[in-house]
Amino acid sequence: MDVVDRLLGKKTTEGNGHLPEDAGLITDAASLTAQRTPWQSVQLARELRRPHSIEVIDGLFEKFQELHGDRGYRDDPAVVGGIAELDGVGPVVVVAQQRGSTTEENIARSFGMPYPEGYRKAIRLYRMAEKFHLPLVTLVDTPGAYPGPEAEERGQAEAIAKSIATMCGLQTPIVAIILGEGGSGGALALAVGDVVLALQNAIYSVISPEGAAAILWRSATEAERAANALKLAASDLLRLGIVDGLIPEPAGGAHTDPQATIGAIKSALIVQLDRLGRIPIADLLAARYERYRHIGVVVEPLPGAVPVAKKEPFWRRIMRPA
Amino acid sequence: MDVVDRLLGKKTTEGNGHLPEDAGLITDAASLTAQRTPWQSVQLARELRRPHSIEVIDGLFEKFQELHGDRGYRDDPAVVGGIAELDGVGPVVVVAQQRGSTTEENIARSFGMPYPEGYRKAIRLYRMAEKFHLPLVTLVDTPGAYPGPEAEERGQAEAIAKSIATMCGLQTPIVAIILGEGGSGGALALAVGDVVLALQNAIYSVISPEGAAAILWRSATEAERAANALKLAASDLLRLGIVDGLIPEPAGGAHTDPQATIGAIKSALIVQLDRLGRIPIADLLAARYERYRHIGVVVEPLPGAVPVAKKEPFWRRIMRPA
Amino acid sequence: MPFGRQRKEFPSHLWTQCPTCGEMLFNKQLVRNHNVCTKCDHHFRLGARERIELLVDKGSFTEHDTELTSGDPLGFSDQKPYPVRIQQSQAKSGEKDAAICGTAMIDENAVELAVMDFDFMGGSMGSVVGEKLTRAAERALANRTPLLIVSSSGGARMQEGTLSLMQMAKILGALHRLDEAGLPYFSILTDPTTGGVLASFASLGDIIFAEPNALVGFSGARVTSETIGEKLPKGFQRAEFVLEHGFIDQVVPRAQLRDRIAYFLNAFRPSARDLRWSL
Amino acid sequence: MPFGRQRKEFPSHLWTQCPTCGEMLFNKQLVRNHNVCTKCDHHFRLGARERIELLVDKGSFTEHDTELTSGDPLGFSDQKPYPVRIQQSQAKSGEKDAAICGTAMIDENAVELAVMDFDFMGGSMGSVVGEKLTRAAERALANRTPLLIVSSSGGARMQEGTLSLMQMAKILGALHRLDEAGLPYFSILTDPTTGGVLASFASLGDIIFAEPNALVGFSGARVTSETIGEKLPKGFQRAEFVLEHGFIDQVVPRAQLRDRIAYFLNAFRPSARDLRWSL
Ligand SMILES: [Zn+2]
Ligand SMILES: [Zn+2]
Repeated sequence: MDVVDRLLGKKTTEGNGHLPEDAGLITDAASLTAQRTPWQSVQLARELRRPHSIEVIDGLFEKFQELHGDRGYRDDPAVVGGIAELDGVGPVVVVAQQRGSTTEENIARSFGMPYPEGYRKAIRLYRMAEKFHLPLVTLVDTPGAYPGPEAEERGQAEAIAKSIATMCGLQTPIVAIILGEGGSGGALALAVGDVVLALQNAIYSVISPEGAAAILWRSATEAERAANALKLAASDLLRLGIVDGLIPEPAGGAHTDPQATIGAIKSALIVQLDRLGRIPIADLLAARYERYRHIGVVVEPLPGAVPVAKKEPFWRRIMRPA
Repeated sequence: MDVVDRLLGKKTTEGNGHLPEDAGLITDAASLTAQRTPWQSVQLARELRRPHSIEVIDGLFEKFQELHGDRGYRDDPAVVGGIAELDGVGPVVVVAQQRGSTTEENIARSFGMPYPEGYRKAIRLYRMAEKFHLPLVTLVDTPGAYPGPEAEERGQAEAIAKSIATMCGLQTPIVAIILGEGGSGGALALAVGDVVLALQNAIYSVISPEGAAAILWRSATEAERAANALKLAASDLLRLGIVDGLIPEPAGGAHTDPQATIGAIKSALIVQLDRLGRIPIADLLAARYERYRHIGVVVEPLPGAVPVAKKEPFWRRIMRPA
Repeated sequence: MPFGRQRKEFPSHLWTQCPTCGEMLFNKQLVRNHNVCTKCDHHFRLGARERIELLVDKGSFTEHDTELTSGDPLGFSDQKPYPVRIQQSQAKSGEKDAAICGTAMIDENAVELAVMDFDFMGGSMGSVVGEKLTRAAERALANRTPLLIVSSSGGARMQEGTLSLMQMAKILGALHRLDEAGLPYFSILTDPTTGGVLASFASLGDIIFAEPNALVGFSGARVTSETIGEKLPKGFQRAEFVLEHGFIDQVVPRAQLRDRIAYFLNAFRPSARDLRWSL
Repeated sequence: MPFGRQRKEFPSHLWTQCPTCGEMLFNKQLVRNHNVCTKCDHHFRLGARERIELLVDKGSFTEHDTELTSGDPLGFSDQKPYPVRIQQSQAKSGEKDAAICGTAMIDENAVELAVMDFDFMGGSMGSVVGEKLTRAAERALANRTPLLIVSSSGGARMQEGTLSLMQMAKILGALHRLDEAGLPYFSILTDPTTGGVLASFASLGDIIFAEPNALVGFSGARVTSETIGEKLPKGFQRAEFVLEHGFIDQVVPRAQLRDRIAYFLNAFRPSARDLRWSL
């Protein structure tokens, strides 16, 4: 089904009605079999050997050229971005969070937790994509924004907010992909898109399971219980309309066959960008607005008062309890 | 003469053809009598008792409300800005450099030398003026941008450049007033305007006389000589087309009668803003571009090749040696 | 009862001890002073309804979206099921959720006003808060009026998981449209404004005010402190500290807040010749 | 003679000693290697004409505004009158002033190219540099081509006083128009890029490259050092230091510079469907 149809809210019987068949994506949550538990997903998403952003970028693109700096304070190594060539699509801007595969790399990149200057670098590159009419691809993989005092002092909250707001209005197609761990606002700052995809074992949560356990059960050992309750696994996100499709991973997880995983990401990305590229920018921005506008569950006794379209496609529906 | 006429390049016999008579401005450099030496101007411009920005703001405007912060690193006390009401004009955005009148205040405000965050606060307030269609008034009074290593590390050059570029394209009228010392790029970052005025004893220079003396004569004691050579006095700036008019000071200098000085600034400002406010933004931006486009002196043997308008008003003329 | 929270902290129903100056304050007098200590100006928290009364022209507030309540999309249960938690909070606070929105006049300027309610599950933002704030922004856009949001929140509501997180993007999408339309948005930070609320709409006001000594921070001080394993700087994450670091325009005492907002509303109001707000 | 400056530092006409590794380098070989030490990759300064040859498609450079020279608007004289200084610099360098501008092809992309010449009065920017760079930006806008500026400058030219300062605004005004039109501007920082040049066009490239170890700073290190009265951090104001602080996209060795520019020129070139450059 064409994305243009999706913009018009048309439905088809194939798939869940908005993502093309040939992407190899999982778009119907009901079709997921042999699922892992959420806690197993948490562990797979954090697996040290899991392909991280730089490895994925190297596999997805030709000739990646990294660009540095926020033009204000520092170049943050936890955020990697630049220009890359994608087969059949052309040049794109890519912005990613990079966690390490070793302790040394993790220390150098603050465990993939960006500082404010990381988000400000991201914003600068978003604007570059807009100026030069290049599609934007983001790769999300972070435990969250860095929580240290310098990050607070330099405006972690402001940087995240501005990054989200910039993506909301950015006049170029955006595909965001949750690679591993999507930790809270620090992940969302890279994850506002026209299409949001997740690897099959990725997670995306408002708070880490450990954090939630400490607050809700007053015990960090209840993390598994929190992971279940938070519905942070990719399959849950698909059901909730937060992601539009899942990119299949090899049976043992992405790290057991990085090449196959990256291949699956690449084919999904090419199909999405090809289609998004044909949509006039004004329509794209309207659809992006509606995408987020309709996420959430509210109960309202006077449904006539709810200002939402009557006919919504599945993935844009306000979920309501029956 | 109306500014609209000035945009059209029309000339009149009154004044120098672009600033209204009733502003009390000095617009004809030849009419200046009993001038001080440049070195005396340097000393008057730096006079500790000279009315500084906050005092001027308090005298010029009703109900000034200061706004703080650059939204990135720090609130720089060397740059003061906010919203104020001007009689007969309405609300304006004002941005100023503030040096101290005492040693304590000077230390607190780094002697009126902004850090990068000071310029970034200025840029934020420029954008606010643009968003809410408020005219922008800037008051320039600084020895220069702060030259310390932290300022370098946080991008002093980038902040100044961005501030200048933002003013070049800002879609609202700008009046810049050199109050005291206009020190190099650190001053220019607040001084791009549709109309640039200077107090009669203000100075505006590419380098401080002391700095020039140290480099050119290898002796800081030659500062007076350098001040003469640099043509940094307000009367020179008027002759060179860098400022559009001089605001008269009391005979003994601005500090001998701050109230009269501020009164003169106020009447000049009201007249200019009233007229600028009637010009469509596109015309204003075109005129602002041309204003700077034609500053400078070049010699070109093939005048046909110079891409400048044939009929220029005095104040937009490329000065050429005879 | 405006003193739901303070009463818990201070046993007497008649008196409240000021945590800053130690003064024993007569509750009725404290309420009259909008919950500010009459001796030292310590700002106690203020309920959402009292906040609205403090800010708007008398009798001008018309509430919207009064019937919106939470679903339970995750089937969430910690110590108790989420729907029970909601019901208990509703019973205790008399509110349906953690934000109250409506149209009002401030110094004769029509505005959309949204006030978060810390008494309702710590002012946490789930789908209802997200929906109500988004609708408020959309109304402001439709009616060409300024928007004010008074924040008071611990952050996103965990019980709605990633759906809560998405509310940040939803509201910011609406605020982006307001910004593009040239309409002013005022963000007012009260104690506490933290987490996902600070990391979205609260940080992006055209003008950002904060109340004195309000806690304003992204990460919990506990988390931050553990990250560096040492003591935090003095005043860390307090309004005055955040002001110095460049993220707040003014720290405004509660008694002056209404007039200060009115000043900027008037300054930003388009002139007669300027049609931009009256689409 | 490409080695005007190095020859002064190193007595031999045949050999040059590398200040980094101490190697004695045969001058002809050094020129062939674009003034980069063949042993340790130390980057000597490169003349403006050699820089153009290094960057553009062979034979594609058409110079513009060749006859522009300085006036003496201030009647400036220090150790010698400004006009004499200009004449001597012209005689020594064979150039009219401190910037060379023209149209060229880079990897078959038409570009406007401006290269500053440090050998001409320290690459200082007066009215001529300002005028030539502004015209280059205006040509880029008129022809819908990218603009490249290679900086090498001690800053504004004191001998033209405040008129030199105004050139910053003049050029930035033109660059602003280029930016609004969606055309790319590349800023290439070479040793040294300081003062008013760094505080204007050099800092605002869509892409900013610097050569290894190039001095990149606003204030002279002497001034900065005196300001704090202590030693400056290691690598202060060197390209790699400035990169870490977020103001440079890439530090690119000279041998790769042409290909790197070509990569981004191609990436930013509008697709066939995209008419934005072909007004
Ligand atoms: Zn008290
Ligand atoms: Zn060497």
